[in-house]
Parts: sequence; structure tokens; C-alpha cells
Amino acid sequence: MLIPEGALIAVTFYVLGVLAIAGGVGLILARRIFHSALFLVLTLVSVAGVFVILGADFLAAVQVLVYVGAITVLLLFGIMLTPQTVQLPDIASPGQAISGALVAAALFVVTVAVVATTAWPRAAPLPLADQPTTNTIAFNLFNTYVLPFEIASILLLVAMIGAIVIAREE
Amino acid sequence: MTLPLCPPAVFICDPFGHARQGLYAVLGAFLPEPIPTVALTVLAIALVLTTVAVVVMSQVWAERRIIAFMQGRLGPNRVGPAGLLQSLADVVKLLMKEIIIPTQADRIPFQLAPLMVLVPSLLIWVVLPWGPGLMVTDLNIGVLFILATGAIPTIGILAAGWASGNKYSLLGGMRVAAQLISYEIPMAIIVLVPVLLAGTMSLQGIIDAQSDIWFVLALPVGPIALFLFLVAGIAEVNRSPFDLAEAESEIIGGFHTEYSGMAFALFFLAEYANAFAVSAIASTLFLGGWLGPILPPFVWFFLKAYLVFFVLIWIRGTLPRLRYDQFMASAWKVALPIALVTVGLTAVQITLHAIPGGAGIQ
Amino acid sequence: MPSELPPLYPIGLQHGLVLGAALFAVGMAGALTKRNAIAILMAIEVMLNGVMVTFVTFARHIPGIDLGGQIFAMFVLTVAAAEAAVGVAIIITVYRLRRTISVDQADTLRG
Amino acid sequence: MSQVAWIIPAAPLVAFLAIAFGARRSPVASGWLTILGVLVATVVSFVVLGEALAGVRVDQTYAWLPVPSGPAFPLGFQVDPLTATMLIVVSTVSLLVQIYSVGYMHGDAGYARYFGFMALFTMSMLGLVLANNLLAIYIFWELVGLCSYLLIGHWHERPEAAQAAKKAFIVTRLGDFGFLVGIVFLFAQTGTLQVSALANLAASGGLVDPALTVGILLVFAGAVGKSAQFPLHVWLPDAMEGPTPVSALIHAATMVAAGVYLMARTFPILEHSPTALTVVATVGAFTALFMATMGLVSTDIKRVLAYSTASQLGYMMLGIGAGAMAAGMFHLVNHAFFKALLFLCAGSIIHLVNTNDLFEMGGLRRWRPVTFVAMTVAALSLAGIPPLSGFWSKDEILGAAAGVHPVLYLAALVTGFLTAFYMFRAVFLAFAGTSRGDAHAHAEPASMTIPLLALLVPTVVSGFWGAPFLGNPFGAFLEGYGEGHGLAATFHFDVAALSTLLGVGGVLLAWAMYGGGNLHRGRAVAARVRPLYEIVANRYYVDHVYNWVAGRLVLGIAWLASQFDQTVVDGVVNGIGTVGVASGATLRRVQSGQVQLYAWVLFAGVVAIAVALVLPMLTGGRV
Repeated sequence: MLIPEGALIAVTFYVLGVLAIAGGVGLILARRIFHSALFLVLTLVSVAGVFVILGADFLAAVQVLVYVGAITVLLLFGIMLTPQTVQLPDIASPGQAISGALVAAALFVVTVAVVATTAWPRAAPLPLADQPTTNTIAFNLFNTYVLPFEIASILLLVAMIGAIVIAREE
Repeated sequence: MTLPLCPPAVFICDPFGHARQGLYAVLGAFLPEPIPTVALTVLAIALVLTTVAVVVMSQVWAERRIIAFMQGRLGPNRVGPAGLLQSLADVVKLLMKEIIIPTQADRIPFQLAPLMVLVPSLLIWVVLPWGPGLMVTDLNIGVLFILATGAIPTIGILAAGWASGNKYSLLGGMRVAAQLISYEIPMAIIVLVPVLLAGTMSLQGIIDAQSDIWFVLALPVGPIALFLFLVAGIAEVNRSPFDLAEAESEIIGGFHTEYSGMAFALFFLAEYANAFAVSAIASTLFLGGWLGPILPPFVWFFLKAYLVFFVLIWIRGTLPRLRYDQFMASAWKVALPIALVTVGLTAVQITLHAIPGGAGIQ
Repeated sequence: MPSELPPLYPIGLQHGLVLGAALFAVGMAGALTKRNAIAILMAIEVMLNGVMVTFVTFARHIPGIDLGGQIFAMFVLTVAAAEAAVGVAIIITVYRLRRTISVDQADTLRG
Repeated sequence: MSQVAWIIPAAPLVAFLAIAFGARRSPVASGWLTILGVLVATVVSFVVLGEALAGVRVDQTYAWLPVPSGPAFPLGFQVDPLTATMLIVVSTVSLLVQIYSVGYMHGDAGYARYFGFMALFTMSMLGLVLANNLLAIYIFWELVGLCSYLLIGHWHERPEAAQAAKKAFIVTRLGDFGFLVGIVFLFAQTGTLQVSALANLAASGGLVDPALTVGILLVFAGAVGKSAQFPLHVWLPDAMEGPTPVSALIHAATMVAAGVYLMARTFPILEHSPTALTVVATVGAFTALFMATMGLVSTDIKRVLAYSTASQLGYMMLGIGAGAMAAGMFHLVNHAFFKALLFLCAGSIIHLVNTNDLFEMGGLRRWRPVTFVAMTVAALSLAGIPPLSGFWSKDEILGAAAGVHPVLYLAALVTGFLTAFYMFRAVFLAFAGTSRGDAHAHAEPASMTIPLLALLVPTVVSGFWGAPFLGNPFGAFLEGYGEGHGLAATFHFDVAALSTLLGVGGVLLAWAMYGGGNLHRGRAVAARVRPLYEIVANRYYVDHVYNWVAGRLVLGIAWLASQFDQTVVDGVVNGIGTVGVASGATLRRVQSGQVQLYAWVLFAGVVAIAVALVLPMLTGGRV
């Protein structure tokens, strides 16, 4: 092969990774909240692509379905229901911005340091072949992780009722 | 009575497959991998896009003619034979018109929105199976992929409505968003019926599972599921009677009020592409897809898809538009419970092996 | 086929982890610096995405977990959905009460 | 009964508490409660005296404030001849003064309060007498000082009274401070405050010079303050602003005598320090003469008596300093009776003429014959005319002084002469001749007359207790105390004759100048020695000096101290407070309600912890 498949995948990964981070940065730097939301969509979709590369196609679809289709739309609704009559500078004071960025950068550096210095087990990754993840996920979700699953269900129920109660106009 | 299938070895039964093999052989003789593969993929995409364009134009023509017939009119009949070229003329006209961007618009999202709506519509075509092995890619999460891509246009519509800087556009956008979210839930649930019956989310797998019996005939859940799917599907593609997003009498043109020229054409294109996609998916999930005797599979595919689309046109010509609150209430209070009950019933039936041809769970 | 190319998957564990850390850090920077409450929610979603990437990377590279990483990513997603729902509800309520969603001005709990 | 001698102070204490916690609503009940309490104390005191005469000695010590592995601070009481004698003096005089007060203070607005404090004073004084260690003595010492302050300022609405009370309190505090330092010093030196233990140490050589001298002189400083010895004498004349019975009890008979008692009590220590003895004797002699001269020119009858009191206290100090402790104590006892009698007499005539000024009296003999007789007898006793009590004790002191140093002897002799003169000057001015004021006859209540008569008895007879020709039973009684430096059983005929002659001479001189109620002769004499007269009348300007010192020096130092307090001390305190407030204000910002700030802190903490965990990992190789 002129271009190895692994290289294609690597390039795709890097592109998607850069897009995801760029979306996050754009989210921060965007002056308008709506642009931030669009950058968020970019990040979410890119992450979904990363999931595909990492062999989590089911999760990628769910990511798009739930994050893009539901959560982002919800956030956009939030934006539209709270019109910003006064256009505030969305970034906080320089001090807060710099300190926040510093802490974030520090955390990133520390994490990368840990990742770089940890002696990971040199296990081969699972084969990327069209291995259906759906069945495995479903099976484990309803066996090993059935308790978290139920808790998550209750969490969703509570969140739904809570959101309705909070947001409902008397 | 079982009619013989069109054998794939016959060229007419699988012209695309034969063409692909031939082209691959020719290209592979001169060029190293992966150039032939990539070239063929590009060709396939071009084919799909062309098909989409042709399909949409045919849809528009068919819709206008059929509606006109239902309303006792003639419809377009000047351009080309029986007005067949009317759509092409419209496309040319739209291409030549200026894209007007309102001064108070948010430019980048305004221009991005049509693409955000159109691209997912085209992406859905990636997994639509025209025949055995005849699709861009057969994802094993095909159904989920369709649902996921179907969710993205919501963002585009909201972006269009918001970026237009027009309150009618905004309201239209929000209406669509609410509508899409509301109907996505019964939709996502009801597609579980064929998924459960087939035991896979791969669209090819679902069609294979229907070789004995179409899922629409898997009583009693099949017809209910198909009906609900069509209702939700119509809502998802904003067609009458659920076309509240662009209700001219209420909020002008909805989210694309401010769009003109090619930008508007993209929304238009996406809308019809989606409508056809819904028809095709419905036929795939419930009507056996390309399955059919004698005729080539891709013919069956388009035949069934157009049949479903005809039903959509029929519905449009027949039913009045719903009021918004009725519409939303029907999503949460009618469609969702029915969908849940149907899925539950399906699961029970499969567990009891009570459905003929049901693959059941592993 | 050149043999010096890595025989295995070229994207290693570290790649995914670094990407996850980067997303988390970027989201954190946003959560700490934005003033619009909704923007903060979005930034938190980015952070959660970083976590999900990390989970999925581990699920891919550490065998014998039965895709537990992906399952946990789904739980993260669930939590994110719940958080967004409640968060938006709160923001809308705050907006109704105070006509602003700037977190600077939502300081009723100030000591 | 001696075993439960604590009843003696307890009885007036009960009276005081009863008055303080309710009985004060009824003045009459308050008065009788006090009298009852003091009566009980008096009766018990007599019983105790009888037992003491029979040889009973008690020394009870109770643990108080036990400090684990630290110094012990026991409290206790003792009954010995010294105590028994003082108990009799204090309780008897107190009882009679209380009875007298019923009439004297009748109708006073602060009647109940007066009696309450009187009860408290009596309790304190009796406790002071009973206490067997310096710490307890000091506690009661301060209590009597407090009562003195409260009672001098009984009519506190009068600025002079309030001033006098403050002056008395502050001046005595100077001495008290020395006393306190002395106590601490002695405790640091010996580890005990038991008087008997200290005496034993002094006798056995466990407490030697210079510590002994320093310690005892510091204690003497307290006595100087309390007994109005030079240079802390200035408060006593002013203390006459208090009610006359208070002057009689506190500022004549008991409290001021506490200093003398203290020196007698500590005499077993004092006698081992010749230096201290000399100091005590010198201070006593000087005070005696010094105060006597001031008595010559005073026109206020109470002040005359006050100068006389200080002078006589100096006499007692002289006796003790001369080594004749028993003589000093003997004079204390006698003096207590006749000086109390003199004050009560003064109160009687003041009650009559409503003035203290001798020059506004005259001819009072007609209205107060009993008072006249009593006062004349008491004055004769004070003048040292035999066979009255003052003669015997004065003679002892003179004898002792003669044996120590001629100057002391001379000073004592001159003092005797002056004493006779100024006392009879006062008597003649008050009673002889015709009235110069507006005396209007009104009958004296029996409660005032009876104490006069009652006090007349010991004034006449108490001297015989120590009379040499009776074998000096008082000296024998005190023989067991100390090391036998008691009262010599000898009678110095030459001394007695000389002092008697001088006493008679003083009386005659007074008669010559003031007899018949004439004032012009006295005034003529005063005019002739005008500068000297002025000096004496202004009390040698001691008060002026003190006021200057207090006003300039002390207030200057006080100003400096105040500045120090306000800037440095307050600065430190305020600084601490400011630090607290500022840090609170700073920390308050942390509680800003800004969720992002909280999140920032959270993540910063995470980073910090992560760094703390990672750094060793990075430097220490693989995990």
C-alpha cells in the first residue's frame, strides 16, 4: 500500500482531535454565545469521529444523537429564551481569564506528564475490524452495570422532573 | 406463491455492482491501491449525489403534479414533456438569484445553516441499501446512524432561525427544534421494533431478516410501528400536516424566511432529500427494502420508496395543518406512549417466539 | 510492505489520553473564564467530552473490561444530559428573576 | 470557745450579708442587726480573752488554694494574748460606737448602708486580728481599707468627703503596695507566710539580713500607710470628713491602730533587725512630734483629734521601735478607749452645734455636762496625767525611748507637753466661757450618752492592767509572745515625774491662753510667730508638695503611661483586632458567591495535589 491504512487513521485522528480542541477554544473565544454553541457542535461531532476511530461506533452515534440532537438543542433553547439585551463581554476580567487559563494549562501539563511517565501495559489494542460493540455494550450494561444503569435512569427521571418544576412558570 | 428473485449475476439485476467490479478491474490494472478504491468511493458518492438531485427534482415534479391532480388542477406542464423539466428550470432560476444576507444577520451561521441541514440529509443516503451489497457502507449501527444524522439538522435550523436576525425566523427555528426533539423520541423508540425483530441495527441485516415476511406484516406491532414511523417521519421532515415551521399563514416562511437563491435551494433540497430518505427508510425497515421478485433490487427499492413518498403527498393533499399545541401534545401524550407500548409488546412477542420470521434475541 | 511501520494500531493509548486531557483543560478554561452561564454549561460539556474520550481510549486499549469504558462514557453522557436539562432550567429561572444570566451577578450567596 | 474564734468575725459578717441582701430596706433593722452581730463578737471576744488569760493558745490553719507541687497558701486563725487583747479593743469599741451611731446617725439617708459597712468593717478588723498569716492579714487589711474608703465617703454627695475618701484610699495604697511587695518578698525568701513560721525562721537564723530588714521594712510601709505615719500621714486629717463615729472607730481606735498591731504581730521578726527597729522608732517619734505641732493650730475639733491620733500612733511606733512592744500595745489599748471616747465626745458637741470649728463653740459645758466630764477625763488621760490610763502606757514608752536614744526621748517628752496643750486648748475652747456659735439646747439621745459613760470606765481603769505597782499583768500576759521583750515591770519614777510635770504644764499653758473662753491671747501668740504659724497651719506644705508631685510628676508619668497605653498597648490590641477584621474581610471575599471562583479554587487544589503526587513520580522514576 502506498499509504498505509494506519497512517490514514492516524491522520484522521489528529485532524479530528485538532478540530475538537479548536471547537473548545472557539467556544471560549467566541464573542457571541450562539457561536460558542456552534463551536460546541464542532467539538462534539469531532469527538464522535474520535470515538469511531477508537472503535466505539455505537457510542459515536449516541454521542451525536444525544449531545448534538438533544443537549445542544436544549442549550440553544436556553440561549434563545434568555435574550441578552445587554451585550456583556463574555470573557471575564483579565485576571480571572488568565488565572483560569493558567490553572487549566497547569492541569493539562500535569496530566500529560502523568500520561507520559506512566509505564502503561503494552497490550495490543482490540482489533478495529467490524466488531459489533452494540451487543457487548448491551450485554454488559444489563449485567455488570445494571445498578449504575438503573441509577442513571433514576437520575434522568429526577433531572426531568426537576427541570420541569424549576423552569415552569407559576 | 413465491416469485423468483432477480439473480445478482444478471447485469440488469445489479448494474451498479457489475460496473463497480469492472471499473475496479480496469483501474486496478493500471493503478496501485488504494487509488482504485478511493476512486470508486468518489464515484459512488458522485452517483449518490446525482441520484439525490435527480430524485429531488422528480419528487418536486411529482408532488406538484399529484397535488394539482388532487386539487383538480394541472400543475406544471410547460417546461418539457408534462412539465418534467420544470424543476430543472427552478433550479437554474435559484442558482442565478442573489443570495441576500440581511444586515442584522449573523453572517457565518447564516451561511453555515443550509449546509448543516443539507449535509446530514445526504449522509443518510450513505447507509440506504439500494440492493444486496449496494450501498456506500453497511454500518452495523445503521439505524442508529440514521437517527443520529437526522438529529443534526436541528442545529442547522436553529442556526438559520437565530442567525437571520428576524423574529419570525427565530420562532420558526424554535418551533422546528421543539418539533424535531419531540418527535425524535417516538421515532427512536419505534425504530426499535424492526431492530428487535431483526436482531441487528444493520439495514442490510434488517432487510435480510424480512426475506420471509415484511415487518409491516408482523402483527400486531408491524402496522402500528409503520404508522407511527410515518407520523414521526413526517414531523421530522416538516411536511404537512406537521409543517408548522414554515406555516406561511402564521410565521411567514419559518426559519428560511430570509433565505434566497441557492441558500434557499439547499434547504429545499434537504427537505425533499429528507422526505425521500424517510420514505426509503420506511420501506427498508418495514416493507422489505429492495426485496422483491423478478425486478432488480434497486428498482424495488426506488419503487417502494416512491410509493411511500406518494403516501406522504397524499397525506399532504388531504390533511389540514395541526395547531402547534395539539401537535406537541400528540407527540408526548399519544405517539410516545404508543411507541413504548409497541416496543414492549414486540419484546414480549420475541421472547415468546410468537412472531413468524422474527429472529429474536441471541 | 515496509516492515518498519508499526504492525499495530498507530494511535496509541497516550494519544487518546492526551486528547482527553486537552479537551478537559480547554473546557475547564472555558468554565472558569466565561461569564455567560450557558457558555459555562457548554464548557462543562467539553470537559465531559474529554472524560469520555479518556474512558473510550481505555476501553479500547485495556483488554478484559468488556467495553466498560464505553459504558461509563454512556453514563457520563446521561449525566451530561441531566445536567444540561437542570442547568438550563435553572438559568431560565434565574433569567426570569434577575434578567441576566451573567454568573458575575448571580451572587446571592455572597458572604 | 477559742477553737471557734472564727465566730467573732463571722457574726458581723452575717449581719453585713443580711443587710446587703435585704435588711437594708429597713434602716432600723440594719442598725440593730449590726449591733447584734458586734455584740455576739464582743461576748465571744471576752470569753476568748478569759480563755487566753487561762493560757489557751490556738493556731488553726486550713488549706486554701492548694497548688499541686507548688507553694501552698494556707489560711488560718490564731488566738494568743495579742489577738485576744485586740479582739477586746476592737469589739468593745465597735459595739459602743455602733450603739452611739444609732443616735448620731438617726435620720441619715444612708443609715442602713452605714451600718452595713460598719458591720463589714468590724468583721474585717476582727479577721485581721485573728489571721495567722500575712496573706490573710493582707486580705483583711485591704478590706478595712475598703471600708474606710466607703465610710469616709459616706456622705459622698459632698465633694470634700468624696475627695477625702479617695485621698485616704490612694495614700494608704502606697503603703499597702509596699506591704504587698514585702509579703511577696518574704514568701520568695522563705516559702511561708505564717507569722509564727517567719518568727521561728528569724529566731533560728533561717531569715537573716538583709532579707529580714528589707522584708520587715516593706511590711512596715504598710503600717506607715495604715497608721498615718510620716510621710503617709496626709490622709488622716482629711478622713475626718466621715461621720464622727467612723472617725472614732476606724480612724482613732482600730483601723489606724492596725499598723501598730501589724508591727506588734511581726515584732518577733522585727526585733531581729536593729536597723528596722531604729527606722520604726525614728518614724514613730518624728510622726508623734510632727503631728502634735499641727494639732496646736487646728481649729477643727476633729482634726485636732486626728492629729492627736497620728501623733499617738507615732508614740506607739516609737515604743515598738524601742523594743518595748508590750508598751506600744498597751498604749494602743488605752489610746483606743480614750481616743474613741474623745471622738464620741466631739461627735456629741458637733451634734449639738453643727460645726467642727472650735472657735464657733464655747460654753458648751452648760448643755453637755456629761460630755464635758468625759472629754476632760479622756483629755487628761491623753495628756498622761496619773492615774489615768494614758499615764501608764506613756510612761512605759518614754522609759523605753530613754533607754534607746536621748533624741527619741526628748521628742517624746516634747510631744507629751504639746499633746497636753492642744488637747486642753480644744477642751477650753469648746466648753469654757460662753457660746460663740448658735448652740441650741436639745437633749442628747441615751444611745449617745451611754457609750460615753461606758468608755469612761476603761479610760480610767485600763491603765491599771499594765501598772507596774500591780506587777504589770498586761506585760506578763504578752510575755509568752515573742522572746520576752515585753513590758518592763519597772517604774521609771524620774520619767513619770518629768512627763507628768510636762503634761500639767501643757494644761496650764492652755488654760493661760484659752481659759475662760478668751481667744485674743492665743491669737496674739499666733500673730507673734506668724511665719511659723502659717507653716504649721498649712501642715508644713506636705500636701502641697504631694499635690505638686501628684499633679506634675505623677500625672506626667501617667500621661506617658497613658500615651504608651493608647499607642503601644492599644496599638497592639487594635492591631490584632485589625488583623482579624482584615483577614475576615479578605476571607469574606472568598465567599463571593462566584461559582467560578469556587471552581477555580477547586481545580487549583486539584492541580496542586496532582503536582504534589506527580513530582516525586517524575523525579523518582517509574511508578
